[in-house]
Amino acid sequence: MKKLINDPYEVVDDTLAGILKAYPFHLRLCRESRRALVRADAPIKGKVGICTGGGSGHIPLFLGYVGPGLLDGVSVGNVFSSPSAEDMLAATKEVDGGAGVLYLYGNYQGDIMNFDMAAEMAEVEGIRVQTCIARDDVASAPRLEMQHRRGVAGIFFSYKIAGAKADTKADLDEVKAITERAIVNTCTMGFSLTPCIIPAVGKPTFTISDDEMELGMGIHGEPGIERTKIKTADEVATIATQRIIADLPFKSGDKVAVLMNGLGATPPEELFILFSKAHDVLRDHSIEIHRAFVGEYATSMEMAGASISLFKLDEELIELLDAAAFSPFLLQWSRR
Amino acid sequence: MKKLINDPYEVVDDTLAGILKAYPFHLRLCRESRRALVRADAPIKGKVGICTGGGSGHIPLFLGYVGPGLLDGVSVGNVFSSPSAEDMLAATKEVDGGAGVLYLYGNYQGDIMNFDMAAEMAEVEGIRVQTCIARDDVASAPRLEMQHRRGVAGIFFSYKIAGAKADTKADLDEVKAITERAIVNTCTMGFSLTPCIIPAVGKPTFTISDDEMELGMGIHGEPGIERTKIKTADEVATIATQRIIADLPFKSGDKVAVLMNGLGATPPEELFILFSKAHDVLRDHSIEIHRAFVGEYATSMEMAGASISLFKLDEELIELLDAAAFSPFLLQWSRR
Amino acid sequence: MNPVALDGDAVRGLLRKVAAGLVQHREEIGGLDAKVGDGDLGITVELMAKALFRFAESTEEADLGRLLAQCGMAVNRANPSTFATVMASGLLGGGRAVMGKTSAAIDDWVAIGEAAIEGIKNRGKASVGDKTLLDALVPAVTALKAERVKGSNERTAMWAAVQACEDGMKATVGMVAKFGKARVFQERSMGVQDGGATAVYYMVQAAAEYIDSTSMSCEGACTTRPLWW
Amino acid sequence: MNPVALDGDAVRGLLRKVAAGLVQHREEIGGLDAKVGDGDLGITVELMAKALFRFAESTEEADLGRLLAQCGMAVNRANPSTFATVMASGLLGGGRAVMGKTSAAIDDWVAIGEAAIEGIKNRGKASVGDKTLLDALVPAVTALKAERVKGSNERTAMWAAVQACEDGMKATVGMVAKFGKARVFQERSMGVQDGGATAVYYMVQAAAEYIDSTSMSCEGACTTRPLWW
Ligand SMILES: Nc1ncnc2c1ncn2[C@@H]1O[C@H](COP(=O)(O)OP(=O)(O)O)[C@@H](O)[C@H]1O
Ligand SMILES: Nc1ncnc2c1ncn2[C@@H]1O[C@H](COP(=O)(O)OP(=O)(O)O)[C@@H](O)[C@H]1O
Ligand SMILES: [Mg+2]
Ligand SMILES: [Mg+2]
Ligand SMILES: [Mg+2]
Ligand SMILES: [Mg+2]
Repeated sequence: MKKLINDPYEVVDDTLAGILKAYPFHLRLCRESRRALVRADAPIKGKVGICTGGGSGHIPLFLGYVGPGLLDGVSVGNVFSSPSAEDMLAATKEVDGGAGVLYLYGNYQGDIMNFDMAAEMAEVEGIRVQTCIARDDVASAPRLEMQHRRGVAGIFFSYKIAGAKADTKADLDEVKAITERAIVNTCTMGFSLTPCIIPAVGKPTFTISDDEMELGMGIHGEPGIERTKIKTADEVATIATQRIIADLPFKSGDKVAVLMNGLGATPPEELFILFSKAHDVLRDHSIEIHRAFVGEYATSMEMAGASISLFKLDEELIELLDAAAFSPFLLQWSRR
Repeated sequence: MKKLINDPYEVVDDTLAGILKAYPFHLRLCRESRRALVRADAPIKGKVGICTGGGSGHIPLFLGYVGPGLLDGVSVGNVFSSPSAEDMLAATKEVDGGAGVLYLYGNYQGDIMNFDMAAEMAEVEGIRVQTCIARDDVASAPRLEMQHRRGVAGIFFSYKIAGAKADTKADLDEVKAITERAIVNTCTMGFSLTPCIIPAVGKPTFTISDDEMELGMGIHGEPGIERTKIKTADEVATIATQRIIADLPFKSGDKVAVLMNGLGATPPEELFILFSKAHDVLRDHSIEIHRAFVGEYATSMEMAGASISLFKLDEELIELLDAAAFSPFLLQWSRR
Repeated sequence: MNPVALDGDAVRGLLRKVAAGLVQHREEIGGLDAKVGDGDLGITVELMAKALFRFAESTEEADLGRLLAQCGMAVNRANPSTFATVMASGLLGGGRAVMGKTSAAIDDWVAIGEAAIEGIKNRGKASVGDKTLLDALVPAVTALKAERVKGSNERTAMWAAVQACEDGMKATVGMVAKFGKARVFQERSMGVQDGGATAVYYMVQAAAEYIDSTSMSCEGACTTRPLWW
Repeated sequence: MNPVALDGDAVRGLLRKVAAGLVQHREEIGGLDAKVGDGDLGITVELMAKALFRFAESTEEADLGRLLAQCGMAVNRANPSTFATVMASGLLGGGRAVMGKTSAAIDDWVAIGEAAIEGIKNRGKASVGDKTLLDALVPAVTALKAERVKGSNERTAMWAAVQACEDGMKATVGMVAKFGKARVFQERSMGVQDGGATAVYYMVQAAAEYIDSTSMSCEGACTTRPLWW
């Protein structure tokens, strides 16, 4: 296991310590949890607070999406495991500005059970909580069983929309409604070439031969649609883009935002090569790219691979997507 | 070789195609070269144009640093080789807004020879050119032989300073002078755990055992100070930070910006763990961190490893570092 | 053999024994989760075991209901993965069955087991046959109750529960996962024994061994820090 | 044996032969650069060889000075790494020595060689002993000149140059690199033969073979596309 760490059991706490030292003007630790962070200026009075959370090992997911125009609070668990309900509650209490709190996280059972417990506890404290669960991974279930789809990199778009909507001082139900629309309008498909290593486990999460890849793999190494011989970038981008287009479904004239996300070890050069082909497939379907994001937005530590997400836009979603936002982990929101 | 590419010989051209398709509002291809890009709105009249360039395989270096408040043009060569003088000339001609052009690039012989040829050709075309060569890698030569130091991730700071200064409509000599100051005030030390693969070569650039790392390694895999058993993140961060502090030299009360750069395969989590310790070492020396940057700013494809750079600040440098800037590849300039 | 009843100290001893049983099989359990899941179940059981052990060392609670509830919170805090959260829900549920009591006889064990199953089902929405830990736990509790109805003694009843638990665990091999990260493996999850069910089996087995030792009055066997600490 | 003089066609034939010689040793040359450098020299010589071949196929230039200068630009464009840029500077320099001529005899070869060395030194600032391609090229040109002064025929002179080139190349093994990416390897660069010098050796050797074949009137040997194309 080649990692630049100290103690494998301290990876999450050491990471959080580094984040707080790097960005003290942006983020602060919650009073009642070592695993929960909020905006330095939280709570924002009268604004719906937005909390996310999930397992560690995916930076900038989840910790990197806290900031103006984005989310208000986040809690993280151990690598690939949910935070505890208590951690979530700690963040919830510190981001509530009186307008209630939206929980927005990926569709994983561990997270759901804990966020549900946290919501029950928050209600006891008098905080209104609503929940949106991102489920964008087309490879994990057919569209008719969308409740079973995993949440992967496409949650990025839901974060941006929820954050921008909350900034307009919309109420909790309005923020929830448009966030649901963002979730339903987002599809992702991933593919991986190599596994990653959970530090405390010390060995790869799965094995794959030197000439193989997995199409549709999830961000914890969950299997997808097919294990196949390595394909060219053009082939992979075509398969993934077409699958998503068919799923959503898109029609000619639609506008989309595209996220070409790197899983960690895949060089940016390869992401642009993949994007180039995805762009051409979309053009052939007369689907217009309003805006593109190419880089690492949801990683799986040192896994090699990528995912492509399409986000189907309408007037209101475009305005919210393009609104200003800021996180020291990201981004390109200062202008189009 | 596990890569998501098409033809190993087309990696650079495919990458450029993807970049132009992803960011058409920001960048355009030069008329006279397939390997040179400029800001979509170039030239900016009356502003010193700034050009960089170098081998491919390091995104966001070099292509990602073109944008408002940053650079105006860039040319890239094959993976790890210089662009040609003709490519550089093509960018030079398209970014000259009448105030001359600054060449700012890393200290590699191939680049120097070609930029020198390009400068000779540009003078023939009536464009005034000045040159600044970044040389921040402390591991490559002692400070007294600074002319032999390689340019690595720390060039990021010089880019930002040069771009911000040029935006004030300072003249070519003034931009060159402050950029030189930024270069002299920047020191970097890198370390690597794994090699990378040049696509057209198809096998790793060097070999290293499973329990070894290289301290002081350059971004093409050039050896550094020592090959050693893998150390903990705390040990590595301490060695590198102390070496830089001793080199520059820093004194108590100094203000610095810190760049914790990932080489490609190293997860963000590990960068924050490293940063955490670097922060503590600086605190112990009473050196104040004005601002931190943690992420991938200069990569070596799928190499695992990182580098730390310190940039010693003064009043003027702080103002320029904090000025607004934008590139779709980066980051966080919208506020401190 | 006299009827066995567990007081707070005995429950603490049992928790330590269960913790030791889990840690011993950490690799095997983690390996199963790695085949059809994300591979973290080995860490989860290790952290859960440490939490159980630490909790048992740190509390003096005599009320068994509160003891189990607190134990559930400690388990969830230690590593709130699916498995630990489900177990925590079980402990919280089980605690409710003995709230206010300071000693639990075999009838209480059955009540705890049934309430735990209900807590787990409420939280996780799974049923028997969905390839989860319920497939091991439910038959174990059912067998315990049946033995009790027959009037068997505690040791006999517990070992019947272990046997039913093992059968249930083995039956998961042939099931297709309907819940959790294993769900997406679909038919590929067939042929692999469920990791959570396996963990429950080792816990029930350890509990039976503890009852053995208790009923033979060899308590104290697990009060020193185990080697793996 | 008649005196050998090379016209445009012959130079084109020679470029193709040199290109073939380079490609054949691509792995060996790249391997040396990987030991003390960034490992791209194998690609550089391959791309350079392709550029040489393509250039030779595409030009009809009769003026040898312009032919060499254009060849230099083509090489630089193909892959402007240090090696290719240095070679391009050599070709630009060498071209100056025969500007306006349409045929080059052995005296011109010496002049081209000396001017090429000057061009390389001006661009790269290195000297003999710095562990660069100059350590192979300079002795080769010196030997060629010495043979010419002695009055040896072209073949003898060229093979003496090859021998001197080989000795020079081998001497780089014991040198410490002062330039390029190998410089940082310091003492570690000792013991590894310089990749650029090795490439030059195979180029000079191919040139000598071509002169052999030319002087034996077996031109045309390299006019078809080589296998590696
Ligand atoms: N809904 C559920 N109800 C009960 N047990 C479940 C449920 N879902 C999963 N499990 C059990 O949890 C185990 C996996 O736990 P764990 O590895 O912690 O999950 P994750 O990594 O997804 O958080 C499975 O082997 C299964 O026995
Ligand atoms: N200043 C110089 N002058 C002449 N030749 C040089 C010089 N520096 C390096 N070389 C030659 O170039 C070779 C390396 O070329 P190359 O791999 O293209 O360099 P890089 O990868 O640094 O661009 C060396 O083996 C050496 O022979
Ligand atoms: Mg990466
Ligand atoms: Mg090179
Ligand atoms: Mg798991
Ligand atoms: Mg080289």
